[in-house]
Amino acid sequence: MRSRVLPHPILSVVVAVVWVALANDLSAASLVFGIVLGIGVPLFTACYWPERPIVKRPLVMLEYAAVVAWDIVVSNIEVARLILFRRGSTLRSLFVTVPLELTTPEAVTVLTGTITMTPGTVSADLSADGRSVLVHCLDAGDPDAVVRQIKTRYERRLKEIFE
Amino acid sequence: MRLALIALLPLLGAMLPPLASRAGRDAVTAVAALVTLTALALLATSAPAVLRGEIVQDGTAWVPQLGLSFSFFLDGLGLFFAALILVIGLLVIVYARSYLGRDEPVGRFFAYLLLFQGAMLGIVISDNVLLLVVFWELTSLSSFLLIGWWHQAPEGRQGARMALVVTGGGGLLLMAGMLLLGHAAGSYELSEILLRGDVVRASPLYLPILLLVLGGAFTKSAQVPFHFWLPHAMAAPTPVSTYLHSATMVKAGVFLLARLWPVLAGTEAWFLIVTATGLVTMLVGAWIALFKTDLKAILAYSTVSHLGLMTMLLGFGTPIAAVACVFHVLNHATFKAALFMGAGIVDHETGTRDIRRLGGLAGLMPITATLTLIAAAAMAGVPLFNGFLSKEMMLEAAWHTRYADLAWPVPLLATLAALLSVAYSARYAIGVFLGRPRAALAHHPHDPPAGMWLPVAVLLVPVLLIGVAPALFAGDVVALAGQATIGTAALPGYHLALWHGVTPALIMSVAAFAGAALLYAGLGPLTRLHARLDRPDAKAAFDAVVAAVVRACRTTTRRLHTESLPRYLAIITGVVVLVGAAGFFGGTHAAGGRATLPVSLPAVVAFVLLATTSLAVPAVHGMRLLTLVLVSVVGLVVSLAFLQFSAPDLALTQITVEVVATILLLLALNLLPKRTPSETGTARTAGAAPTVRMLRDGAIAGAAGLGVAALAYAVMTRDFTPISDYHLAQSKPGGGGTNVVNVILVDFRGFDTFGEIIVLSIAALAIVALLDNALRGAAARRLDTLKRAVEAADPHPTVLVVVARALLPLALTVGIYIFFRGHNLPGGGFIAGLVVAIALMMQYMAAGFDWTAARRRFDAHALIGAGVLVAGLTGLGALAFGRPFLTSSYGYFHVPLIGEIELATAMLFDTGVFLAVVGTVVLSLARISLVERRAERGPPSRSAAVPGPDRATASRPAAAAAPVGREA
Amino acid sequence: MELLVAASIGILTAVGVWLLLRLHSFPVIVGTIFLSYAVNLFLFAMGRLAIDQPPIVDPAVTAYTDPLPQALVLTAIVISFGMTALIVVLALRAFLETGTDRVDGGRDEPPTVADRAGERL
Amino acid sequence: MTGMIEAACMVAVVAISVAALLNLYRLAVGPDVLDRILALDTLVVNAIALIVVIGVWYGTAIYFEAALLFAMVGFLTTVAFCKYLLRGNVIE
Amino acid sequence: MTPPLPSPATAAIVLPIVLPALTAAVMVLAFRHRRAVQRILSVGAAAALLAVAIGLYAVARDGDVAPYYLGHWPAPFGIVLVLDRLSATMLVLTAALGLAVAIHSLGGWDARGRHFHPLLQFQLMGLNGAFLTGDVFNLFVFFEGMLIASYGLMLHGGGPRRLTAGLSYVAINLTGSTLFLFAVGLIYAVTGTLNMADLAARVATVAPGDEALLRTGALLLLVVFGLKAALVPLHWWLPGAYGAAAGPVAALFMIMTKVGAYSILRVYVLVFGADAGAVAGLAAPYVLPAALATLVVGAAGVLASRTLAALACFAVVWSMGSLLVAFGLFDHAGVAAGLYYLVHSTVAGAALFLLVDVLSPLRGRAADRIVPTPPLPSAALFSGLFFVAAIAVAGLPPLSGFLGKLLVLDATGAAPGAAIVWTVLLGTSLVVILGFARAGSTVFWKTRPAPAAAAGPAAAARPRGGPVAVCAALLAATAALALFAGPVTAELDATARQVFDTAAYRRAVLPPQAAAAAPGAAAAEATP
Amino acid sequence: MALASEILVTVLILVGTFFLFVGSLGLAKLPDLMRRLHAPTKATTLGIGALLIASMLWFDLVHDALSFHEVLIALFLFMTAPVSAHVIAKAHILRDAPTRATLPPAQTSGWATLEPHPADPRER
Ligand code: NA
Ligand code: NA
Repeated sequence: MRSRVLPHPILSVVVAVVWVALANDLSAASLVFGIVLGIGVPLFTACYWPERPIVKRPLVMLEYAAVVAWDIVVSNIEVARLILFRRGSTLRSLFVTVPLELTTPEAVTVLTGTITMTPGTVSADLSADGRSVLVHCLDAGDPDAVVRQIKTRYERRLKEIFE
Repeated sequence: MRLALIALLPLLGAMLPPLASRAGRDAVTAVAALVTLTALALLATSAPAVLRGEIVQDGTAWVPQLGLSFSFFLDGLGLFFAALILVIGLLVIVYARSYLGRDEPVGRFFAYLLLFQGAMLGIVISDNVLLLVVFWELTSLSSFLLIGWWHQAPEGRQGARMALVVTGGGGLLLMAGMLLLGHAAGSYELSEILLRGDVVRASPLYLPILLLVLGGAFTKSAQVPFHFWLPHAMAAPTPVSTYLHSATMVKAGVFLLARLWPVLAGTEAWFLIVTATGLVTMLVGAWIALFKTDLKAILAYSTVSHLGLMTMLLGFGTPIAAVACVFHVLNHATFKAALFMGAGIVDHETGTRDIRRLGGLAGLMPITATLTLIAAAAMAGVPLFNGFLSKEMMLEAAWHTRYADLAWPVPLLATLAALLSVAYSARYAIGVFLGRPRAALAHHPHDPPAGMWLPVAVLLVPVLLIGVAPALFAGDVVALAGQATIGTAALPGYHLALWHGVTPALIMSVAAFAGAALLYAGLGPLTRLHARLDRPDAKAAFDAVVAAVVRACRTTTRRLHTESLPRYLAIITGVVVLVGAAGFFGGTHAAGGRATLPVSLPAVVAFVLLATTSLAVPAVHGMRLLTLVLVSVVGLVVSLAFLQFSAPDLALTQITVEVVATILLLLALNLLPKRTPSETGTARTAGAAPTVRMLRDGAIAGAAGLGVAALAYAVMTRDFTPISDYHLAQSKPGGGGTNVVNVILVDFRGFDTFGEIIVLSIAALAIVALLDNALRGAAARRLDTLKRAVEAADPHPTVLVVVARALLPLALTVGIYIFFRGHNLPGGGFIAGLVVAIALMMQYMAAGFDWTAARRRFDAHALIGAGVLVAGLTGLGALAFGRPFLTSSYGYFHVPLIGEIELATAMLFDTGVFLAVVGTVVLSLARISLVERRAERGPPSRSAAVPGPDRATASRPAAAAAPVGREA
Repeated sequence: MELLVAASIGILTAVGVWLLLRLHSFPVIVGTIFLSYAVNLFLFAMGRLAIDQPPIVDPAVTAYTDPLPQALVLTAIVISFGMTALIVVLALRAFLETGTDRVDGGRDEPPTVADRAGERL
Repeated sequence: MTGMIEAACMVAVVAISVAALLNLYRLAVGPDVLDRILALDTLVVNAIALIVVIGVWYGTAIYFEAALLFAMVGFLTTVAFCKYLLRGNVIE
Repeated sequence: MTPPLPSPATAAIVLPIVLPALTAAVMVLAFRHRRAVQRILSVGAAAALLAVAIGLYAVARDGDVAPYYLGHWPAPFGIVLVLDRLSATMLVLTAALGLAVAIHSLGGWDARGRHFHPLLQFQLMGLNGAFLTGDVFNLFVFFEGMLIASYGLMLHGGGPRRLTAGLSYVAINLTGSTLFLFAVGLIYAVTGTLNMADLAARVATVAPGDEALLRTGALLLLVVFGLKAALVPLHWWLPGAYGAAAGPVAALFMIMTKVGAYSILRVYVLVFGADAGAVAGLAAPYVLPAALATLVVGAAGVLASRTLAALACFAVVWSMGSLLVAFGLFDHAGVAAGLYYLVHSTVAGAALFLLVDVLSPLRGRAADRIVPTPPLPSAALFSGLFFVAAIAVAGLPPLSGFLGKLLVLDATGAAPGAAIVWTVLLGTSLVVILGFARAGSTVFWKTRPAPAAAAGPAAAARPRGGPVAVCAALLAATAALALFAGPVTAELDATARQVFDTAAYRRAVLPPQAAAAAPGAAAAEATP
Repeated sequence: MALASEILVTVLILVGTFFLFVGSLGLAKLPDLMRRLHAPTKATTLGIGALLIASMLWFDLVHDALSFHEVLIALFLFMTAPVSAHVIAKAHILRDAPTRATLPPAQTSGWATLEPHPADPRER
């Protein structure tokens, strides 16, 4: 699959899908053009994305997406509650370090993105060697629980997907 | 063309002497003399006709729209003056050959002299009065060169400049006068004007004409109060003084008065002004001459005096006085030229012109002494020399002249002037040649070579001959020139003779001699008395005036042009506000009838956002980063406003431009000071006090804002019928697109867009050129010493790098989408170009300049060139089909699988736009960041150690970095 | 609505002009940016305001806003972007060359301690 | 357009407007420039929401690309400001 | 409704814009590192442009106004280029100057920075576009093209002085550009059109309630053009910018001020001219007084100058005063005189700037300051050239400046306030003459002995033949302009007549029914 | 069916609006930057997400055609919003000394904002 023609197969699919979505049209014309772009655009941008991430288990991605989506909904309700009903200064905010087992930058990035999108946490920094994430918790009674949840709910799945 | 050639020959011949200068000074002299002789010969061929009483005319058109023609005419007066100019010119050339030093560039000297000669001839033979002005100013210019011949000396430069300013300035007056004269007379040809004296004198323009013409004539002829330049022109070499300041240039004024005598003379104004000026000049010149110690200064002031005499005679307005004037012109030219040459010989031989250091030279240089004494006698008006005769005529005319209903002033003052004239002549002759010789002269003086004294001798021939037998030797000439001067009036009865019996003139003359004897006797005490008197120094006054003018100009210019941008902009914006207000309140206005749109809450909120952030900017603009944040908010609101009011294309453009502009400003801010110092602390150098400035700026800004808001409101509340109904109607059928804005941009008004992408391209080129040398010199040193701020350790955060990489292909896809839909829906080449450029810039921002540049697949310069070329060639393509530039064409094509697609040449044009935009943005931002890098890394020697790092991998495990290494 | 737009244009113009008359290049540049916002909105408003009438030809739609001023504003935005880029670089270059960003010929006091400390605000 | 959805859109527009005012409050109060950058970032999100709601209200997709571009490039302004604060040089 | 197709002759109307633009694009695309090729292309394109311009002048001389409908859209809906005698004259002048500058720059200036030749070509494109366009917004676009290229050229060569002056130049002109948009917007808002011929038709019938808005727009536009034309008190940018620019660039800029003057003439005769009803004759009360002030400020600056560059700059300001005094009459005689003065002052001013440029390096550390120096190499040549240039610029005979001044005086003679105009014209002339005399005599006549050590650099700098030849050629051109003033003024007289024949312009540009609807057209047809 | 869809759309709009508003409220209300950072980056994502789904449904309903381009807005927001929060947090850590003092240690090296990468040759 990873040939000269299709340097990033997944990216090719994404580009084609994005095109069809942009066109907001499922016609043959837009599909054909989407495929053309799916081949052309990754070719042009390959040089800017030299390390090709390997997605080993695409299906886990769907599972991951579902988990994250659920967590986002929960997080929003939770955070809304905090914002509406708690005085800001009473929130037990703190930084925690989440040690990482993920190594590929793409996986780390997805994880930090997920952390920021989900319950009460923002990924504030990475460690210089890329082995830890600095996470800010809005209201954390138990910092270890936060770390645990991140590692089990997200990192484990990402490791499956990417590594 | 024979007549024209008389003037043109010396003008064109002026090129010859420099060319001949290799062949030695004799050859140069010969060439110059030959040119003069040829002109003289040409003049001679026309002379018989003139002598027969005919008027020779010649010429061709030059600027018919102006009434300026290249026309010449020769009558008695012209012939008289032309002959004088050429003959004396010839003698001066011969004299100058010996006079000039061995190492002086004789060729150039004679060139200038011939230029002057030609210009002077032009004045006297011009038929067209404007052409006369041309030659008039040419004499000022060529005399400037001649007077400044010895320009190493300050006197030479100052004298030349003074002469140019006074006579050139007079020329400007004359120019105006001649224009009016031509207008009043209905013709610019003298031959016509001379016949329309009545018309001119009756014209309401007469007085302005008179004053302007007199302004020209009086400055040229050194009449009081413009007399001061002439003595300072004596800084010129003596041949120049001889030529310009005795025989020719100064006579141009007299010539002009004589020339226009039939037109302008005879009125009260003429009489009062010209007579008085002449009389005063005659007296003042003579009086000053009496006390001067420099030989040439004495001669110069005597010339002033004699010019006054001539002017006064013309001022009398009677034919007989005019004839006397002509006669005196002839006489004065001969003896004064001789005197100047004599003074030059003395100077040449003794090394001094100071009369106090000279004396008794008669024994040492007898020839020179004899010649000078003869000439001085003529100047004094001693009988048997020509000066006596014309002086008698002058006194005779003066006797009959009543001024302001008084009989005595003119005769009395004229006699007084004659008296002074005798006295200074005597002082000159006696002081130099008689008396006892003085010691301490540099070298032993003796008579010069014949080349120098022979011209003097030649000049004295008419002095003597006319002095003895005036009717025989000068009668015809005077009659001819006199008749020409007075025009159609009958030549008065006069008799050129040595003896007229005991006339009032003779008595006045005798009285003058007697008085002069007394005066001469008492000269010593008088001189001492004069020296003690505080007399006005004309040169000092002139210099003071010039200095004051220069100072005033300098002060004004310095005060106005402070090189302060805020001041300039304050004036300009102030003018804009005033002119705008004048425009509005100068016309009728009525409120419009268009219904306004209802206000919505988001609009109010957007307005509050915009107003708050905008108005905060003046308060916080000292904090520059914060200012940029506020500007971004304003940009956001503007984008939303475009969206709200049905302009999606504008909104898309604004959104994308904002991003690029912010990046650009941040790039610049990184190297600029981070804060703007408070202006209250900078009052010292900023001109006005800070509070005053703030008030002023606030007033201008407030007025501008209020005005613009009022205009906008007035417009939005009224209806109009724009041409754009056509665009809406024709967009689809004519342009093949449904997005009318885009069709306007790439088709209806594609030419605007063509210009617009070129503007962008030029901006990029100019930025490249600006920054090209930023890494050298002072800028580089400043970059090297720039203080670094506290900064993050990771230049390329992993999260950013990865997201930017993932976004790039998606953003490109969006860019392509926006490009293709632009013709029918919001979008187009420009927005697409910005989107793609932003995606690329995102790579630069995330992964670093080096890393990205190393992977760049294109050259931004080439993109710009290609963009303009594609757009231009698309436009030119239409020419092949006989259509105008940018004529578009489109069609629908059926493609299997895809179906019907539309292809339009406008899209090709839009491709050019796209390429130029991408190229411009990438090139500009990349170049700035290149400079930033220098600030970051210091001089090249240090930066050599820096590899092209992959910052994304810098923060990832080393193993994962390997593929990059392979890639590179 | 017209009043709000007119007032906005007026405010942007006034702020732009006021900044234009400052003594340092940076506020002058920000002033030109404000003025280009103002003039773009002004030029746009010259086509009169219309809500939800974008000039995209559609057989079902009868009323469109005036497309011409929009095209003009687009050109103006592009041109003023190019001009802004140039003057920004020019100001930067002039500062590097002369060591001052004053535009009135004067010079500022040496940078304050806060400035030296690298405060990026 | 039914009244229900229109009413919802009206509510949304009012809420977004008030949200924008809250952003303005943060923008004005600060205290740090980062707070203001965050306010700007949030303002962009609110703008996207407003565009989407208006699109629903007017029943047109013509404004969609504006929201898309805000979502795609809007964050770059935030990134640029922060990059400036982090490193000085936005592109290095 | 489709407009006529261009004839083979009029098809070339677009070339003066496209030719330099594409030449520049090719240079940027393919030859940006090859100066030799750029030089050949640049000079070749400038020569070709001159040939095209002369050809177009021949076309325009037929007397008919020739429209060129870009994109084949009918006026007033598309953009139309209009070739008439006036625009053709400006094209020839621009091309000639461009060629001179291109050749002069080969003497070394083009190598002192990047992109000189592309910027030069783009500048020519902008100028030609401004002269040809018949659309006010398109005029804005080409103004901007011309200006931004001029920014690049002005800054060419770098250095603190150039950068500081450049910043002011750019900032002031940006303000002007903004004002241009305000003005055009306002005019469109009232009339609903951008085409000049159509505008001419519509302003005459403007509703009384809209008149104030239209007047405001028109006068703001006048301020824009006045700014470009360096009319006092809008001239501030000129002395700094021209003085700091490289010699050939300053020479090229001689045509930039003329664009302002041209635009004043074009817009305020064609659109807001005699036929404009309530807004007729709008500009006259402003232009003439400002032109007189320009004369005074320019002349004072000439006399106050401490450098030759400043001298030349203020001489330009002064000459713009003379030119606009003539244009400010807005009558046939004034325009004819002004056009002659325009041609003259462009050529003479360019010659002066180029001369200062060749002279300065020879004077060592004195450069162009008006101070004595040790004797120069080839002093006679340079003092001669300076003398001739000074005569030309200051308006002394026998060169074109004198005739120009005479024409302006003649044209203003019958105007109200002629006495004041003449007094100012002649008085400032004298001040300018004095200024040039002082400068020339100090620079060329007042020498000081060469210090033995310092003789080196000045002596080492030899004048280059090419640039000197270009100066001499331009000075010869002023002489030719004087010598052939008869035919030249006859041409310009016809040009001025055509400028005022606005009905013919409208007839040529607009379709028949639209033109017939225009006021004045009927009158013009009644009296053919 | 239509009514159900309309109710769904209405609810989604109101839900989205609610979270959108709460995000901005949090931004205004919370006492320090790190806490404020939570409000918009979260609440707005669900806020916008709900609105986008509402928009999709609504267009499917009205135009009887599938509209799914709204997905792209969500896609881009989900990609970019964490980055914004991340860089703001990094900048805050760099600039704010009290915050720096509260940071827990990382596993093996320092935090990237404060400490150079061990293998980075540029930082001497
Ligand atoms: Na989270
Ligand atoms: Na989170």
